[in-house]
Amino acid sequence: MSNIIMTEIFTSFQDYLHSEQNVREEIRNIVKEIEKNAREILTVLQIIHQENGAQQTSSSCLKARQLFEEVRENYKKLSAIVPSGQYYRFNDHWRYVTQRLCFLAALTVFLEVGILVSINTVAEILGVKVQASEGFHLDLEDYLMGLLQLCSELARFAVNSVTSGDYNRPLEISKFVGELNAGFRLLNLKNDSLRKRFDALKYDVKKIEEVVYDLSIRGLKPGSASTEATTE
Amino acid sequence: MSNIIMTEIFTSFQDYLHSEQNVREEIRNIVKEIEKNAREILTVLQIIHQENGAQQTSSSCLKARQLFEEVRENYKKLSAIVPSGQYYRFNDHWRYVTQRLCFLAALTVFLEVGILVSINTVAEILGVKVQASEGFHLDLEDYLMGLLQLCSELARFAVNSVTSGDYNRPLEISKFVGELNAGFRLLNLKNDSLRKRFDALKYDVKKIEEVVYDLSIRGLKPGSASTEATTE
Amino acid sequence: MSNIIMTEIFTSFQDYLHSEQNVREEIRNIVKEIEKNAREILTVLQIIHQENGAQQTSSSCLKARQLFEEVRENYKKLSAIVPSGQYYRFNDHWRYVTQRLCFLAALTVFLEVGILVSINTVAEILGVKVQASEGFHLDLEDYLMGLLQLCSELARFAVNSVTSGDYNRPLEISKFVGELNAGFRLLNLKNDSLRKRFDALKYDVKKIEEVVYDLSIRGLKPGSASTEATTE
Amino acid sequence: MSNIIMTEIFTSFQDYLHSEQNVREEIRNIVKEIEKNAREILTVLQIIHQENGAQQTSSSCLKARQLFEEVRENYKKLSAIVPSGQYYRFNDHWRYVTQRLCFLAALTVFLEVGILVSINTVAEILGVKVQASEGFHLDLEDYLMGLLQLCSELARFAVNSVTSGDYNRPLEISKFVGELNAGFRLLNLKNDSLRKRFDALKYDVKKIEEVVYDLSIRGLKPGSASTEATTE
Amino acid sequence: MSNIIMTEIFTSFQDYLHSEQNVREEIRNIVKEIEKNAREILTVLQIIHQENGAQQTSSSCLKARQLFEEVRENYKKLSAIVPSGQYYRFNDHWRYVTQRLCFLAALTVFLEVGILVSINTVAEILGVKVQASEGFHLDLEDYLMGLLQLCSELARFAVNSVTSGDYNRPLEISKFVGELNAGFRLLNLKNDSLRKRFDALKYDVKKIEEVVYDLSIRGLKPGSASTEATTE
Amino acid sequence: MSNIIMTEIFTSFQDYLHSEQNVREEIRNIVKEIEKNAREILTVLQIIHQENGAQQTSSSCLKARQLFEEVRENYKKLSAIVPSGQYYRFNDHWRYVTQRLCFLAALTVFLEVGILVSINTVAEILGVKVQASEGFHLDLEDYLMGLLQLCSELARFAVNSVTSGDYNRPLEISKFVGELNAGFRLLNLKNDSLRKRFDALKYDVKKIEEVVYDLSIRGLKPGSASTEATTE
Amino acid sequence: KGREVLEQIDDNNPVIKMFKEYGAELDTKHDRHERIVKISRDITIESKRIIFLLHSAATDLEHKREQIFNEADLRLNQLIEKSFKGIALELEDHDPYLYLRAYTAGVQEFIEALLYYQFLRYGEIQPSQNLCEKFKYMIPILPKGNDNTEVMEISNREVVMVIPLTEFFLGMADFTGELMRRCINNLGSGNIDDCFRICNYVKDIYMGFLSINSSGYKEIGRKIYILKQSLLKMEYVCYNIQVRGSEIPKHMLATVINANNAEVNNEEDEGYY
Amino acid sequence: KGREVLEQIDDNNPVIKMFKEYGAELDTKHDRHERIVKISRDITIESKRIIFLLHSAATDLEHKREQIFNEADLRLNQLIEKSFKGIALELEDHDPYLYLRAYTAGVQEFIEALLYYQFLRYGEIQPSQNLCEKFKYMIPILPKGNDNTEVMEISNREVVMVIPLTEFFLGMADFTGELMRRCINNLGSGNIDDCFRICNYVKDIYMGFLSINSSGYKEIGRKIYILKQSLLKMEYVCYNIQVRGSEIPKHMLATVINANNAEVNNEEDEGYY
Ligand SMILES: [Mn+2]
Ligand SMILES: [Mn+2]
Repeated sequence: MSNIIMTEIFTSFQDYLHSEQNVREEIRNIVKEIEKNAREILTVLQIIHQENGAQQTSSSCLKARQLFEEVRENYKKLSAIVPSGQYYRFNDHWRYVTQRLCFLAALTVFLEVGILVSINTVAEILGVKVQASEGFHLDLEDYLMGLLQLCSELARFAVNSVTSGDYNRPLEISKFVGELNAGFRLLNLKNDSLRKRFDALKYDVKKIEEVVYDLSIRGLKPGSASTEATTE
Repeated sequence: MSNIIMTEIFTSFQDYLHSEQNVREEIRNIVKEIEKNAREILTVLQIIHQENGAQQTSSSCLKARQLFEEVRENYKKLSAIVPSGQYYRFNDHWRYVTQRLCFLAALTVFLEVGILVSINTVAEILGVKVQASEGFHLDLEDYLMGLLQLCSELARFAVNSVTSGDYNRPLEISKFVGELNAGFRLLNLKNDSLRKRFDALKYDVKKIEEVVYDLSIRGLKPGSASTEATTE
Repeated sequence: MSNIIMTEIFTSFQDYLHSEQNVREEIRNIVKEIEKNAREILTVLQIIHQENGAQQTSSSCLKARQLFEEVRENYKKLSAIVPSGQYYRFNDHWRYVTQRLCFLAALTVFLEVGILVSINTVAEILGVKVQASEGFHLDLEDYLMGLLQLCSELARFAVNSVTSGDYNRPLEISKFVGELNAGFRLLNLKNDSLRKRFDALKYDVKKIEEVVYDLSIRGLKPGSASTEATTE
Repeated sequence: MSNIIMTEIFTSFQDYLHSEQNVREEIRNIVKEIEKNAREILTVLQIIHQENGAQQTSSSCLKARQLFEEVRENYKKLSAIVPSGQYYRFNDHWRYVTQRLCFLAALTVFLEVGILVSINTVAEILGVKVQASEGFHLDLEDYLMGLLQLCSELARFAVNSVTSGDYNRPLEISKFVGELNAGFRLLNLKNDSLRKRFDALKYDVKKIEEVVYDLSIRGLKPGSASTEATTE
Repeated sequence: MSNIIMTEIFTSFQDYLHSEQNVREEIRNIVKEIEKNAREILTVLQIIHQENGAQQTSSSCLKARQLFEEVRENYKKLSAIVPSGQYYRFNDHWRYVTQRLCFLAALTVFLEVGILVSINTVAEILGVKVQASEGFHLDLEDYLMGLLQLCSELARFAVNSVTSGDYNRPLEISKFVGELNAGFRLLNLKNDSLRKRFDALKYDVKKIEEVVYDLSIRGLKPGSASTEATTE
Repeated sequence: MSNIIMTEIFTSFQDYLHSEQNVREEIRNIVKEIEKNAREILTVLQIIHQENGAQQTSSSCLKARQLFEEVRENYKKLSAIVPSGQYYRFNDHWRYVTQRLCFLAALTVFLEVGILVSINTVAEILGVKVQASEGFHLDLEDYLMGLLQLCSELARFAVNSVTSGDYNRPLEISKFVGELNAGFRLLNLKNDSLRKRFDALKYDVKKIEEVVYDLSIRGLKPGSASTEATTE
Repeated sequence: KGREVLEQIDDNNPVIKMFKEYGAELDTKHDRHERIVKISRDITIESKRIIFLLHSAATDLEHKREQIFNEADLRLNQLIEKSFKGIALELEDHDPYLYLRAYTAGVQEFIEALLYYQFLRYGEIQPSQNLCEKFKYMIPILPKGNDNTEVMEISNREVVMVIPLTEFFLGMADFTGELMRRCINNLGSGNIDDCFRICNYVKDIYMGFLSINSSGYKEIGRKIYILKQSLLKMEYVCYNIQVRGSEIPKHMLATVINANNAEVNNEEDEGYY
Repeated sequence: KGREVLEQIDDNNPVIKMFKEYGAELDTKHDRHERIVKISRDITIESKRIIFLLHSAATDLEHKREQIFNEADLRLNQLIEKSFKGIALELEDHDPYLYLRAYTAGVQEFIEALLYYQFLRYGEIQPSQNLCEKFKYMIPILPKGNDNTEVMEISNREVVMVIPLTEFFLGMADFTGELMRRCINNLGSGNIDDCFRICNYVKDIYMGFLSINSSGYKEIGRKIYILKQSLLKMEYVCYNIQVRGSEIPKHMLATVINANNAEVNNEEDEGYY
């Protein structure tokens, strides 16, 4: 290239592109670590579906909590790398795993205390902000996606709880998911992935309702009059 | 939903989602305006491909410059709406038309003074910043995409110049695009849309080289010795 | 474009296209409102699936009836915008929500009086005509689609009724859906979305039959001889 | 079905569906005929691409005109069957072939007199109305699609004209298509099939420009000074 | 087309396609009739799922037998049209309805005499051959598909029999479907639709077993020794 | 996971995947280096397309030769990482750049001595083996792909040589590519990427022939008898 | 409950007996399908190779060309005599349409090769009827039971390989792809007249396809689209010859082309010795 | 111009010589690929049949079951000794990954069959290492040149059939599909304990897959999805057993089930004679 001006222009472009590629590379590496954390937490919490999982629930939650510490550290690294104001530029790299971690955090809290975790608490668990203006934050849609994933897991949990002889859990789940469902129904979702995922929620709701039905028709629903009759 | 806490959570979500949808709606409307501007500028500049387009080039550029004023105003509106730090969240709405306008600005400058417009100048023409940190800015990749679109237009222009009897223009274009090509070759592009578009550049280069070839073998290349010989 | 005639031709085209796009925009806006109405009615009627929903059924129907008033007004606006004779040109915009509203109207009527609502009544509830020749009307296929959606909801309702201890409702539903099923079977449906949706009806029918089965085998079927025998 | 009211409801539905299916069947049969006509006209006009096609152009146009008579009769039958106000309900059946016939009518007129046929004239040739309000009409978008198909055919025709030694035709085509292109550029097309088809137009324009380029650089462009020089 | 041989080649091809299309048209018409027959037979036999269906079973079978006469006539027409040795060329048209009729024939025979109908008998009922070499025949795979459909219907029948207080029928069905299941396991099925359908058979078997199980634990299984034991 | 054997099985699988991912990562890094080398060599050799490129050809080749030394070192690193006998397991990573380097090596040799480089020589230039059994080798298909890329480059070179006034080069290229073309025709290619790429060779051959043809009819073909005849 | 059902069922259970027969029938069919697929794959590969061989017939050395044609002819006939006969025997007494999917790929590729051979050698393709003639095989019927080695009249039975006409035309559409390759190669080797001839030939085929009503035959529609793309490329080649040829007067073009082909012509002349 | 280039090129032209060698090499590779594909298809079909055979082992007649297991074992070994040996010989001295696509289908189906067999017979599957052992073949090296028929020591060379570990796990994922079929069939035949056992076994496999990082292996991701669907179905079966079984006290459930299986038990007892 004989033209000096042009050479300069393109050389500075190259620097720019190079530094961007470096940022992406670093992000990818940290996200890989976070994915590993998420995988481990998921594996730890899978215990609930096993035959005698109920006894080990609290110890599993404890292990999950420890793993979340690593998650926090990794998100801290991530937030240090992503240039301010460019969260959404690189968002795709961590979106999926963040949704997964929202699900896992929500599951942990549900197992621990049986309530719906707030977005603030999840952000705390992951070690990120809630408001986009404060820095590296937890996107609302990712949090909602995590909740929807939670519902699927709970539907499966309801089934396996019964298999393990725990007839109380399905009722708790039914109430919880029912309320979540009603909440989502209030949202005017546009036609995106969140909407699609929400449409799938009804199958989870139905599944759980059928589990509760099966328990009630057989008088296995705790606290129902017929239960006493049978269990006596 | 009996649960009051959950109701609150979801109500505030709804507000959030609602305001986001409003922002998107506003963006869409402004972008539609910008697209209209771009269409008009393109139509004005298409004159160059017509038989006697050469004479009208400078007046076309003038008209284009006037239309760019409207573009600037629209980008000003856009930058007012997009929340700070969320440029890349809504980026998809204006990315395509911005690339188009980079192409049109670059074409205008090429027609006016025959040189490669810098990203700074394009940003000025569009009325946006260059650095992401300064606010609503011109993304480097969009600028580069615009340049690649320019090359295609110039390839067509080289062909039509010959038809109009202007044997000088193709040489000018050949030099210009050749240098641009060399510049792009220096960039270590990752495998994205920019890379794909750059891969298509070689067809434009080849086309232009063939036009120059046609001129030289027929002795129509201005300033070549054989021209005189043949045309005599 | 030098050619004046052509310019004229295309200018008038532009006017045409422009006005069409405006109509679509207005339709979209009204349809969004109707969708909001439908969402609200659905939320109101979801009460039936809750544990003590039975008591609140009639007040829910009342609320739904009030919301249908808004629906009527919106359909009135819609019918004012759609040019006569072009119902099917823009049909896609409101088809889906209309089917949903047919379902909701049919559900309301079923809850109120336990019978199948006629297409005339639904049209009245929505504030539209029945005959295409009379103006903005309710398409027969949309009405049928609504009925099929109703059956799915009733299958779920049958399950949840049992959970709530209402052993009468499933029988009522079984009879109702059984008759609807027989009715649909008479129709010679071609291979379209209606047919597809109808094919899914059999799962609802089966589900409801199984609920009734569960009640009978446990002697919970009201009015059956074996009930007495077992419960004694 | 024991329930008499329901039986009645569904029986009347069956009548309705049955008559609709009959209408569709009749439409399909007529459309098949029209497709046959279109195929014959297309085959007749293909002569222009053959080596000595130029001489037979006018006789081909004549044959095409005769075949259009049959087309008109078939459209008359069609318009008799489609219920008033339901054009867009059954539109899909004849849309594609109508676009094709617009192309063929436009090609015929171009070959006969070298001008752009208006939508009115095409409607006349097909024997249908122009305004939707007047009855069975020619949809504007179908007419435009036909024009875009015409441009592709003309690009091919330009190439084959040169092969047959007719150097005049490409210039005529270039002017014609260039104007059409400029016309289309004015339209604010939404993102539908028309827009997609229009995006493909640029390849036709480029192709034709290159043909004209090839002629000019070799001094074969009729009326150019260099032509005389060479041909002498 | 200047080339005479080519014209001939394509003319004969057009003739071929045309005659094929005619044959298909005729086939389609007859198949529509057969589908109507099948729909009627199905409606007639649906009586078994009704509360007091048991009493009407034999009269339903009688009606079905009469309707099968029409079926036979229609298959006779079909076999007259399909050229010998080209059964599988047009097979797709009637495959689906034939499977359905196999199911209906098998259901009729089961209701009449409680045994599995052989392919020979079904072929007789439909008025077709068994061996492909003898002419228009009943494909083995279609027969098997029909049997699989039968199992689904019987699973539903088992459920509804209990609802109607008929505790004998489920046992009969259980034995019948068990044998069929054992039979199917002898087949080496490819990964085709038959295999897929067979995989679904498990769920029917499971359902039926559950019904039988429900009867036994409640001592409702006719003639079982344990009945007394449990109910005491 | 309660099952110990299963845990072991999956642990060893994870180890396997992990080590594979590590190998891939290392390969990717080296390949990136090689790609950089290839890009530099290409840039160096692009000089030939410039107006006065001919003079600088030999110095460009020299520079290319130096860059190939780095290439060799990088391939050495690569061959150290890829386990013996697993070349094709990781092949996809370097296939593309290897083809490119075959092209560049072949171009260099052509520019230096005007002959077709053998696969052995290319393997030497890249510092790899020829036989798969000897270790990290040069795949025959990659070598052939490189040759096909060479032909495209030479077609472009032929055009630009004429522009630079070098009328000899196109003839040399024509002979060279002609022989290559004849060579390729001896190969029984499957319907794979090589076949596809070979099909495109025709256009290069065609382009080159047209250049030679242009030279002959203008009497610019060096040393042809007809030159005199025509130019007179 | 179910368990005993399964156990009770012995091999004499009528249902089990029925299904054993059904199973045997399904296996027979599946096996035959698999055997035909294998033969079809062989045909595909060999046909592709024959096409490749034929492309090398783009030579002006007549004896070399003849040699190639003879070899292609031989190999095509071998396919007919061996592989297709194999399929025909498998299909004997069976509805060929039942197994069509097993051999359609091979048939189409074979037709592509055959038509390309016919076109190159004779400048024309033959209608499908001629092919049908070749696909009739006479199979000797061995007298059974009669073990004595007396001279007997051996009777034959005719076995026919059925190829649905649509397959023939699908193969024909592919064949135009080879014509395009040939046309563009011709330009490279200066065979200008052939370019026009081939281009016009494909135009005829294209018009043939345009004139038929192929609605409902997706595959044909797809191939017509590809065919049109090929045709456009060929037309552009012819256009290029014309537009370049027109830079100098026609009579000079001829000279130039002849001059360029001097050596070739010489070689051709040698053919007359 | 081009024409003469082509004609001038004789067989001694160095380019032509080079390409003749290249052509031979490509043909060899292609032919080998094709041969391997054919063997792979045979393996696929036979493996599917073995799986089908194994499904009929859901019987309580021990001798019948043993008989089936023995037959399956035999046929699996035949595949190893014949078909896979064939592939191994084809691959000898070649990079197996070059031909992996030619035999991946067969390998996966074989592993599916093998694991299903192992699970049914031994209640456990064996790690892939054990399989690798079986895939080593000793091939006698014939002494060459030495034509005298003296007694010689025949030396062997080892030929190995390489199966990438990912293939093993892809086959394992498919194997869970068969387990699901089996689990649901079990419910039908009253084999309640087996339902729980199989379900738990698949849970373990599922957790195994969850615990690995399979990013970049699309095929594995796809199979994990299917695996989860199967698992959900099985869990629902177990759920059903539990919820229905809990309608009466546990000890009574046992009685009921035994009562229902009376005949079966008798038959089983007979097995001890
Ligand atoms: Mn081909
Ligand atoms: Mn399987």
